[in-house]
Amino acid sequence: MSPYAALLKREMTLAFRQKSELIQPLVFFVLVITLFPLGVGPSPDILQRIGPGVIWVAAILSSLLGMERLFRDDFQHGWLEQLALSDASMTGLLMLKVLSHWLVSFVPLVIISPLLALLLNLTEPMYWALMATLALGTPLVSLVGAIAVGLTVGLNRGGVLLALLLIPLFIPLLIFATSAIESAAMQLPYGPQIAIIAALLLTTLALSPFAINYAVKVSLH
Amino acid sequence: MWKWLHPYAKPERAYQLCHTLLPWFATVAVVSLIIGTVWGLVFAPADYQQGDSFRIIYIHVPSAILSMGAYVAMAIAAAVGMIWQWRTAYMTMIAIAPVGAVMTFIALFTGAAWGKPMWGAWWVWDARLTSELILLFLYLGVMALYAAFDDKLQAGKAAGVMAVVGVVNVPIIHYSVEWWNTLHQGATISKFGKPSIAPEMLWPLLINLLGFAAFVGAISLMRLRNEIVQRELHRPWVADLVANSNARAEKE
Amino acid sequence: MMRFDSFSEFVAMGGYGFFVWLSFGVTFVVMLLLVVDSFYGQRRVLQKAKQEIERKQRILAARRAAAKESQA
Amino acid sequence: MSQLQAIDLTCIRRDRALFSGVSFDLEPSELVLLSGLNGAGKTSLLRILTGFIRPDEGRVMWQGESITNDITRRAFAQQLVYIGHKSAVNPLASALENCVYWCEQQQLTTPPSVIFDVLTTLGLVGLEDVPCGQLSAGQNRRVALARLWFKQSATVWILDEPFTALDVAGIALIEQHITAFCAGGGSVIMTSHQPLVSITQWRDITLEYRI
Repeated sequence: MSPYAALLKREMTLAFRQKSELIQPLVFFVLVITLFPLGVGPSPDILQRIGPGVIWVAAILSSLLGMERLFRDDFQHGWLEQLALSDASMTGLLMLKVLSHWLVSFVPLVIISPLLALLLNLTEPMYWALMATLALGTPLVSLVGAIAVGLTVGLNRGGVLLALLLIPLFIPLLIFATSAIESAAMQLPYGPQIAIIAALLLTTLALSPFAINYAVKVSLH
Repeated sequence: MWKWLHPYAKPERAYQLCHTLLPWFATVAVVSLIIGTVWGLVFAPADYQQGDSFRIIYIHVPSAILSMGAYVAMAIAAAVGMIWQWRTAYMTMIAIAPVGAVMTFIALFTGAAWGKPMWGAWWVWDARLTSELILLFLYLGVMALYAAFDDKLQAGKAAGVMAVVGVVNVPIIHYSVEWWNTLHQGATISKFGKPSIAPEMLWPLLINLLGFAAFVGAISLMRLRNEIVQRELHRPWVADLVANSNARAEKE
Repeated sequence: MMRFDSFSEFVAMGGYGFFVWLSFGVTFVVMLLLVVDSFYGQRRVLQKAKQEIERKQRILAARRAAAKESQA
Repeated sequence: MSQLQAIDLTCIRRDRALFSGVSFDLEPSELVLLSGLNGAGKTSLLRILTGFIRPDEGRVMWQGESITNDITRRAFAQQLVYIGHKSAVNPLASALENCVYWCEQQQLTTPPSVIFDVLTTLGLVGLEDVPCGQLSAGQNRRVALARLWFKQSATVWILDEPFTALDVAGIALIEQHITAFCAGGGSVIMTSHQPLVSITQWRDITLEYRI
């Protein structure tokens, strides 16, 4: 078995063994969203108006909750050291870890988003736009998040620091994603916004592997 | 081509360089800030639209320009540190960061104080204000990350990554915010357009810009000097330095 | 040439005095704080360097004492 | 020619030079015992040898090539077993699974029967499929040390405090295994805060605590 396949298998097995850690960010996501109708009033118009932003903000916040898990356990137990000593590209292995993190923490989020679209009274075109932005945007969140997690994994007090480092970087994504969904609400084409998010994703995909590898190396120091 | 720069990577040489440059920067800063501010406050004519409130420009614009300039300088220092593995480059980065953060804060605060009489609100989610606010968060992120590590070399490397990632993101953030703002608010804000500014208004602005730049330079040099000593505590040359400063203090 | 006829006019800044002086005042205070902090930083750092030298001397003295004892 | 060479290594941690100018060759069939006070930099030296830390000066050479070169690093990884302070044993997985994960990561085709045998040797019989989080510290350490049995191609072992948390029988077992490995031509560099019991031949490298 190649070391890459072995890592992916291990990651998936271990992820599904910590079911509560998997489900908690998801529950948090739903809870944050249910707070908004209670906070701003249940008027369907208002909910539809703020819905895209609420869903994306909740997605980013809940992602921060589970982000640390990306490297934390393997760093603390010493598995990252053993990975660095296998006959494989460290960059490739780390990217696989990011991929498996995305699979277990964001794919469920994309899957339950129809339910949230119902709660916030989103129309069908808005729903499709939401799916498209989540599908393209969440890998971006994982990749950028992995850089910051790689840097902070050796620190005992990572929590708020991670939010301070990451939230400013997610602002462009938030802006383009919500703008796409709002365009969809007005029956306007939202291709440009999607294209920009895709461009951001591709750029990040090209550059982040080096940054993630460097960040983990700094932490393994 | 960059060979001449390499000797300054040695902390001791860098310390001496700071020592030599600091008085020049400090003098230029004090002189230009006094001339520029007095000229701007007392002698420059009032704006025909905004009256005397426009005089805030003499600190707002220089600090805004320097807030971005300092960020770029900080990111360049971080990149130099990564490429050439210079410890002094990371020290420079973390010496600049608080100065840049202060510049960003001044730009934000004076922007708010100017916005209140002009736009009727202390804060509007104008594209420039918003990206300036995010810039402040980026500065705070770099500083907080640096502070979180015990081993300061490791801290410099980690904070350097964030500084470089941030500089890649600053243009993206700027344009996205601008686009977001135009989509949402359209022309509700009558932006202070760039009029062909009269020379008697422009001169104090340029002088103050020079003053702010020299101020940023001087404080960064001072902080870099402190950082170098802090990081080289175990080296003999710092011991000599302390002995010298003690001797001088006793003479006085 | 001065733009203000009297000092009170200068302070009033054409009705914008509060905002102009608030901006300039806060800027001055913040910059001053930065300067003061940097100056104190230098003092702190020299203090630390002094402590470091003393610490090393203590270790050396302890080692010398230990060496003497082992000789005796 | 020795396979692993340390040339003029300097390590600076927290702005303090832990050691400088450390050079040695690790010869086949040799056991090197790193000694020094706490904080002298033993762990840092081992981590420099594995390539986790870049030395602030000097180089680590594997078969004449610097291990900062990725091809050399991977060639070195094929012949190295490293067991650090952190055991790299996941508490959610069982002893068996932890061994399987490691073997797969190292591209070893170790049949389960071999893993069972090794775990039996290490006194973990009956505990093979209990999650490691439920095992004691010493038992976890044994799971980590099982790696010394799996990788037949290894020629170098780097062990950081391998005896931590082990009982007397465990220590004897590992010492015996180290002796056998060295007799077969392998080289070991290790730290230990307790004296070796059955091993009589080793080379000492002492790191001085510097002020």
